[in-house]
Amino acid sequence: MQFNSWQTFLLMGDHGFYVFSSYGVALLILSANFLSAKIQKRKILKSLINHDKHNASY
Amino acid sequence: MLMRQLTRWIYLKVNLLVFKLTELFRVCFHVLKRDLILSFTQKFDWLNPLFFLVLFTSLIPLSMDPSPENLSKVAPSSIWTAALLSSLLSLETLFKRDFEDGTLEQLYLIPYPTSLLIFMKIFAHWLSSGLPITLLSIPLALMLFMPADGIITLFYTLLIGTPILSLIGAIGAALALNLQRGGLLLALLLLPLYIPVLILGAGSVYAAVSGLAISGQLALLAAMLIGCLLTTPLMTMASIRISLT
Amino acid sequence: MITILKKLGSPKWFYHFSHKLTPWIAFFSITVLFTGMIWGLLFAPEDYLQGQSFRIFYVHVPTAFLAQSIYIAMAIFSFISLVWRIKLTEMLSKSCATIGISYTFIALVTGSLWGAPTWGTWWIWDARLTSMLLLFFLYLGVIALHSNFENRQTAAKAAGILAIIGVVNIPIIKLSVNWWNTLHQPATLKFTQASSITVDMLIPFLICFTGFSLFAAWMIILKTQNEILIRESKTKWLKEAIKNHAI
Amino acid sequence: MDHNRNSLSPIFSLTGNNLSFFRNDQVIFRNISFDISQEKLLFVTGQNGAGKTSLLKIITGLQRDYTGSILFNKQPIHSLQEAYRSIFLYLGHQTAITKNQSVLENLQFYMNLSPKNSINAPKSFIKTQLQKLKLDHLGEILCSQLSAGQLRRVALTRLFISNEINQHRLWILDEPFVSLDHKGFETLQNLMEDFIKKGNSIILTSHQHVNVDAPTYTLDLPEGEFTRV
Repeated sequence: MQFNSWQTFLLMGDHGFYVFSSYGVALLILSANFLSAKIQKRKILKSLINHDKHNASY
Repeated sequence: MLMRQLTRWIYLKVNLLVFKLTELFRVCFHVLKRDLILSFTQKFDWLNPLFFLVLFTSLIPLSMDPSPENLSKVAPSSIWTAALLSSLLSLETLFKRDFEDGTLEQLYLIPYPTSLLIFMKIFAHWLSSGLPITLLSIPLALMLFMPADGIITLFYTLLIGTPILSLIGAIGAALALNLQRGGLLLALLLLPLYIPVLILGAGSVYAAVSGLAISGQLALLAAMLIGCLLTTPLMTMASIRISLT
Repeated sequence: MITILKKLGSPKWFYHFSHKLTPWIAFFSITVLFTGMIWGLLFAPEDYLQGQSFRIFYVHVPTAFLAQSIYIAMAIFSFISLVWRIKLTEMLSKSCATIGISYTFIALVTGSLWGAPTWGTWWIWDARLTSMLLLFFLYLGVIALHSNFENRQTAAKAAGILAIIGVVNIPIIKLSVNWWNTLHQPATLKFTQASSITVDMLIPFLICFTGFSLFAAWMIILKTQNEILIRESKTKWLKEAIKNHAI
Repeated sequence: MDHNRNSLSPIFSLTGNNLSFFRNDQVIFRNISFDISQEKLLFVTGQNGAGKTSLLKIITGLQRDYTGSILFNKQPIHSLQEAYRSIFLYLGHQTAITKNQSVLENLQFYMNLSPKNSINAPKSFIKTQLQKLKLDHLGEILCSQLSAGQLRRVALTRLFISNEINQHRLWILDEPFVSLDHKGFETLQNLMEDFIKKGNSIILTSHQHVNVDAPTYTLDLPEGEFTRV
């Protein structure tokens, strides 16, 4: 472990803000990508199923 | 005996080639003539880019302290950016009118290589927009206190650069044909592709002004021009076919 | 050869194959990515020159590298779909765009965050960051084309042509940006290669790199599946799959 | 009545075998086949959106995104390139007339673009062709001032020119009779008869009924039965 205590880890040689925000931004965008793919899939499936139901009822 | 037959065969082949070439040349000439007449008769087709060029370059001194040493520092970049944007502006008229009334489709169906005809249209477009921009940029450079050898390099780089802009722009114009607000999208598509030309063009003028050698950059620009001359008509043909169907 | 390519490239085969594959890719990409990041954050040594801010290296460089290779992959997919008219590669090239632009954005943000402590400003016109910015614009152009056409087929073709032109332009942009950088030499510390990479820095970097690439592959598969659902909604195999919830 | 037979090789055959076409991932038509040779009229019928225009664009080679193959004299049309394009004339929905040029300039432009244009007095020749649809007084007028019907007739004059100097062997016409009065309808029908008698053929789509006494075939889209009338 490079840091002897939790405190120095958070401070990160007073570059903490930059390091943690860059990791945070990366994780944020990756999860945004994942979520948007999942939501889009649900939306498409719902419209497909309604579409089929709509057709089936004729 | 064999020699006579061989020479007659070669003579026939050359004759056919010459006939084909004159025919091709005639068709290209007619397409070029029509486009030039059309774009020069409609006043606003070829004047619009020039008005924009003058307007843009007169904005620069107004937006800063117009002392000669300041302006001459900024002159190459503002003139090159103005030339780039006005050639982007003039792309709208390249295929739009022919696309709407169906002549572009007919050009695809005549028995001659389509990429050559499209090259002729792009050449006509450059003559009616790129060349005037290059010529008009010299007095504008004087207006911005650019030193003499800078102006000569500016003329050379624009002379080689504006055809590249028209050629690459033709692909973008062809892709954006059946889009309503095509103009905005055109800028978004083409600016990243225009950046190497801008860097080399404006950079050479700065290099010339500070006395460095510019032959390397001009050679690079010329190489890009030749690359575009060979590939762009084919790409434009493919993209027009996409827009036509 | 083309017929095999066509059969192999059928959306139906791809959907079922990738449906089986996704749980594995998901698991591996998340675990590898997290081990890489934690290793980089906690266990990797600090850099003698830049101190702790060097840890951003483990995010910035993989994403910057992958952003460019995803663009190249997108161009290759579009080339295949334009020349042999294979529908699957059309959808693959479209789904590369979103993850590609996100990686470029991450690379830009982490680049400026990394530069801030060393230069004192948020953005510096240095060759690498500027060509990354131009790559971002290239991606914007492709995505704009994908979303501006009503007919998805023409949209994919038009964006494909732009991707191919873009990939030809990337080396030219790099060359001219480097030349532009040397001509107007802005006084900057060249921060990327300043410190040599020791072995115990290289391992977390490689792990992070594989983590990011697996994640990109996973996203591309998910996006392509969505695209298949949209574009193949009329086909029989898809209707049955929806009916017995095999989706 | 001796018709100067077309100088090109008299026999030609145009066959399409199991063409299918998708637009926006929807099937427009599937497994369409047809086979016409010289002196034939092919009538493509079907409601709007059944793919009539798409089929015509496929035959001209403009639309390449289809499965199946089209053979001209047993050769695929894409390998023939210019040779195939010199055979036919395509008139679509658009009139292909430039608004900022006069009628004569437009027609002169199209004549210059074709290999066969050895006409000594082009202006007077075009004027005589314009008379056939009663447009001869509009020769010098800018096309922007013409009405839609007149523009249509100027476009159709190209057919008269093509028939007169045997420019083409095949006409591909998309709704040629639209906005034509009864007299124009008659003249165009006679022109088609004359054109077919010269050993050429026509592919036509139209909502009006056309009776041209030549062997006619109908291709009904989207089912695609190819029947002899």
